[in-house]
Amino acid sequence: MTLSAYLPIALMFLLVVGFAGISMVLSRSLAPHNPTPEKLDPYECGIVPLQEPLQRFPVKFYLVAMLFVIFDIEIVFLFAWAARFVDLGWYGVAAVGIFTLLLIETLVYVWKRGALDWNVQHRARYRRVVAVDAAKEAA
Amino acid sequence: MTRDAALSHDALAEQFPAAEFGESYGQRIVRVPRKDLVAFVAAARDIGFRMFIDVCGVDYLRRSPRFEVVIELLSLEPPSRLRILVGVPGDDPSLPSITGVFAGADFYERETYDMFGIVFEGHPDLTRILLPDDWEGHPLRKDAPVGAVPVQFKGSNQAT
Amino acid sequence: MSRPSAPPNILTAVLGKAVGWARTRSMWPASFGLACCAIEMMATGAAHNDLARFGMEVFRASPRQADLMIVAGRVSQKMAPVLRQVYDQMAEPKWVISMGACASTGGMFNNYALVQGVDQVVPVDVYVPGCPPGPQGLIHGILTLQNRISAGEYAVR
Amino acid sequence: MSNPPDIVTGETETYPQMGESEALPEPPEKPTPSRRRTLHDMWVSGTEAPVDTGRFTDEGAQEMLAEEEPDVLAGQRGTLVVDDYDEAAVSDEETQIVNMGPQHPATHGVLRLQLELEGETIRRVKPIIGYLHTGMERTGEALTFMQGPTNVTRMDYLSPFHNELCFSLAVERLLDLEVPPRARAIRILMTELNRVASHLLWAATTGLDIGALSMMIYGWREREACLAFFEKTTGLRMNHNYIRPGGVAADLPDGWEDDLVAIEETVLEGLADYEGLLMENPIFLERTQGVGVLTPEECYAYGVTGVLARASGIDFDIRKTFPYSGIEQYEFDVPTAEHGDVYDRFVLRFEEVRQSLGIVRQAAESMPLGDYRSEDRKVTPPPRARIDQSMEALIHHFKIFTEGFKVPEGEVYQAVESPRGELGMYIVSNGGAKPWRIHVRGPSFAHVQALPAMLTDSLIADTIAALASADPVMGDVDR
Repeated sequence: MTLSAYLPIALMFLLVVGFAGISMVLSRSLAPHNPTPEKLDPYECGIVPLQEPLQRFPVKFYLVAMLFVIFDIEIVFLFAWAARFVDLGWYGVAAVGIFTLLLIETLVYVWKRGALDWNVQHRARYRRVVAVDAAKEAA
Repeated sequence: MTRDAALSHDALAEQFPAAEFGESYGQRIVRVPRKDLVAFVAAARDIGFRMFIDVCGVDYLRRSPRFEVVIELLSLEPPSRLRILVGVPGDDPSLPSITGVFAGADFYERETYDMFGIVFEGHPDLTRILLPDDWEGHPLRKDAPVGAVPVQFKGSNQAT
Repeated sequence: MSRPSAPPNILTAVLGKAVGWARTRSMWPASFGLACCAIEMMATGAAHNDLARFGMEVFRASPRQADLMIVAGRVSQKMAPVLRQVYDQMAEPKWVISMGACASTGGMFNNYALVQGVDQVVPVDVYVPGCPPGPQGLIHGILTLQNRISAGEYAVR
Repeated sequence: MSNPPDIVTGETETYPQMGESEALPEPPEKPTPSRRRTLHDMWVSGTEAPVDTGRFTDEGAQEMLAEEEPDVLAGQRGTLVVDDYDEAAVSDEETQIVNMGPQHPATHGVLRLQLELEGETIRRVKPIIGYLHTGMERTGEALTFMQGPTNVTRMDYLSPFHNELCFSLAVERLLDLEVPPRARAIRILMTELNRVASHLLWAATTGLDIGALSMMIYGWREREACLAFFEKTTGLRMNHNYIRPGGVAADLPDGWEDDLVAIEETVLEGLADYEGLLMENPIFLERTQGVGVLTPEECYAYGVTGVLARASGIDFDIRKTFPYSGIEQYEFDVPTAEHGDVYDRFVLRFEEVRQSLGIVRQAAESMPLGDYRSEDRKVTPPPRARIDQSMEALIHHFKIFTEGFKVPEGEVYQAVESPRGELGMYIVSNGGAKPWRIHVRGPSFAHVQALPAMLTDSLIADTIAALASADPVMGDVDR
C-alpha cells in the first residue's frame, strides 16, 4: 500500500482537526466571556437552588448507563464487519451472528431480572385501571 | 337555577336552628354562625351537597361583621347549589377551617387568608399562596392601598 | 460588563459587522411565556406565521442555550426575582424583547401585583406594543432587533 | 392611596384609611404555625458563608420541608381522600427535592411544582402558585360594570368568551335584564367555537409534551382558522371584550355562515388526522393509559369539574344541569368515561370538539333575526346615529360611558361550562356603578390542587403527561 493510499485519510484528519480548532479559537476570541456567580449556579427553573445537588444518585441511573455502554459498543464492533461484509460472505455472517446472539442473551437476562422497568406502581388506583380493562376484555 | 329541586331543606333547618335560610337570585343561601360552621358543612355534605366548589372572602367595610366567608357547595342528583355565608368580625378575623370535611378547601382557605387576613383555625398549612412570603398587608381588604402607580399624564388630577 | 472594544479600524469594523450579522441569523429565544402573550408567541412559532424563517423556531428551555429572552406576558411581583435569575443565567450576547403592554408598562393592571414595566427588572432592547400583539407584531419586533444588531448598535451586551 | 380619581368629577372615592377612620382596632396577629421556616437560609454552591437572601425569591414558608406533619404529608402525597398509598413498598433510598419551577417548558405557564424524587419515582408533590397573580379581582373593583369584561376576559386567556359570558350573565341576573334571542344564540355560537379552539391548543401542547411533535404544528393550523373568524367578528384574535352585559358588541359579519362551514370542515378533517396519529400509536398508549388517575371521590372532594370529572365517571356538565343563555334548545350529548386517566381525557376532549362543532352548526342554522343588544337603553349604549337625532339617546350615551349603569344591590353566583370545567363568578354589588367584589372561581385552581393526588408514585415523564392532561391555565389559577 503506497503512501498515497493514506492521503485521503490524512486530508480528512486535517480537515476535522482544522475545523474544530478554528471554530474553538474564533468563538473563544470573538464571543464575550463573562462568568458571573449566577451563571455558575445550577439552573433550577429560575429558583435559586436551595441546597447542593444530590451527590449520590440512586443506583438505577448507573445501571441504565452501563447497559447503554454494553449495547453501544456492540454496534461499534459491527462497523468493522459492515465495512467488508460482502467479501466475508457467510463465514462473516455466522461470526457476527454468534456475537449478536450472545448479546441478545444478556438482553433477555437483564429484561427478566427487571433492571429495565422503572415503573414502580404502589398505588391501587393504577392497578384498578388495568383491572377494569382486563375485566372488560374478559366480559 | 329554576330547576332547583328542594333538597331536604327542612332536614338541615331543624338540625341547625341558628341558620337562617334564604334565596338570592334563584340560588339557596344560608347564613350560619361561625361556631357550628363545620358541623353544618358536614351535615350538608351528608344530605347530598357532595361537590365542593368554592370558598372566598368579602370585605363589607362598614357592616358590623366586617368580613364574610362564602362557601359554595353543589349536589348532583337533584342538581342544586347551596351558598353558605359566615359573618366574621373585623377585630377577630378567624373561623374554623373546613379542610376536615372537604380536602379541597385547603388552597381556597389559604387564598382567603392571603387576600383578607382571615385566619382559618385547624388548617394544616396556613401560609400565603398568591403573594410572595415577605408581603405586608392583605391587598383585597377595602382599606388596603390599591398600589397603583400614579399616572404621569399631566392633565389628569393627581391621584393621591 | 464586557471586554473593552478596540478602536474601530477597517479590519475590526468589517469583523464587527460580520459578527453582528452572524449573531442575528439564528437567535434562539428562551421560552419565557407567562400569560396571553405566550399564546401569541406560540402562534408565531407555529406553522401559520412561521418563526423558523428566521431560524428561531426552537424555543430553548434552559437559559444556557438561549440568546434572546422574549418576556411574553404580565410579570408579577413574585415572578420578578425569577425573571432576573433566568436573565442572569443566560450566556452573554443576550437581548430582551418585552412583548405586550403588560410586560412593557404594566398594561391595564395598574395595581399592587404587577411590576409596572419589565425594564425595572431587566434591560429591555425592543418593546412590542399590543395586548396581545399579533404574530405579525412580534415578528416586526424581532426584525427590528435583528436590524439593530447587524447594524452594530447592540454589538456586545 | 385609593383608586384612580373619577374621570368626570375628579374627586377620588376615598375609603377611610387606617389613620383617619374611627381607628379600626388592629386585629391581633395570630401566629401562623411557626415550624415553617420564615426565610430559609441558603448556601449558594461554591461559597462557604450563607448568603444574604434579600434578593432571592423567598417563598420560604410556602416551600416543601424535608420532614412534614402527618396531615401536611398526606396532602402532599395526595392520600387525603383515597388512601391507596402502599407504605411498605417505599424503599429507604435517599430522596431529593427538585424544582419543576416557574420557568419550565412543560408546566403550561408559570406553575411551580416541588417534587420529592426517589430516583425517577415521585414521592411527594407540592404545587406553588402565584407567579402570575395580577390582582384582577382588585382591578375589577375599580372598573365599572361595562368595563368589567375587558378585565375578566384576560383571566383564562384560552377561553376569553367563557369569562365574558359568565360575567355578563351574572350582571344580567342582577339587573334582571332579558337579552334578545339573537344575542343569546351568538353567545352560544362564540363560546362553543372558543371551546373548539381551546381544545385544539390543548391537544397541540399536550401532544408536544408527550413527544408527538407534529401535533403542535397541526393543532395550531386548525386553531388559526378559528382565530381568523374571531378576529373577523370581534376585531381581536384574543381578549375580545365581545360579550358584554346586555348582549354582544357587534353583529355577525356578512358571509359568516360559509366561514363557519369552512371551519367545521377543516377542524373535523384535522381531528381525523390527530386520531389517526395518536389513538393507535403504541408509544402514545403506553404514555397515557393508567397515568394521572383521579378517582370520583377525589373529584368531589377537590371540586374537580369538567373533562377531568367526566373522565372519572361523574356525569356533570353545566350546559346540561344548569343550562344558560338558551343552550338547552340545541341537541348535543356529554361523553363520559370511567378510568379517569390521561387517555380517557384525550378521547373525551376530541369528542367534545365534535359535539361543540355540532352545536355551532345548529346555532348557525337556527340563528334568529333581530337586534343583537337588549332594548333597555339604560344598559346598552344607543346606536351611534341615534345620538345626533334624539337628546335622550345622547343623555343615555353620556351616562353609560362616564359613570356606568347602576346595578341594584345584591350578590349572585353564576357558573358556565368552560373548556376546563366549572367557571363561576360571585359578584356582590352595593347598588353603585362598580362591583363591590368579584370573585372568580377558576376550574384550573381546583385541578392544580388535585395534582398531588394525580402525580404521586408515578415517573417524572408521567408528571408531564398528567399535568398537561389537567390543562391548567395559570391566568385562571392566579387571577
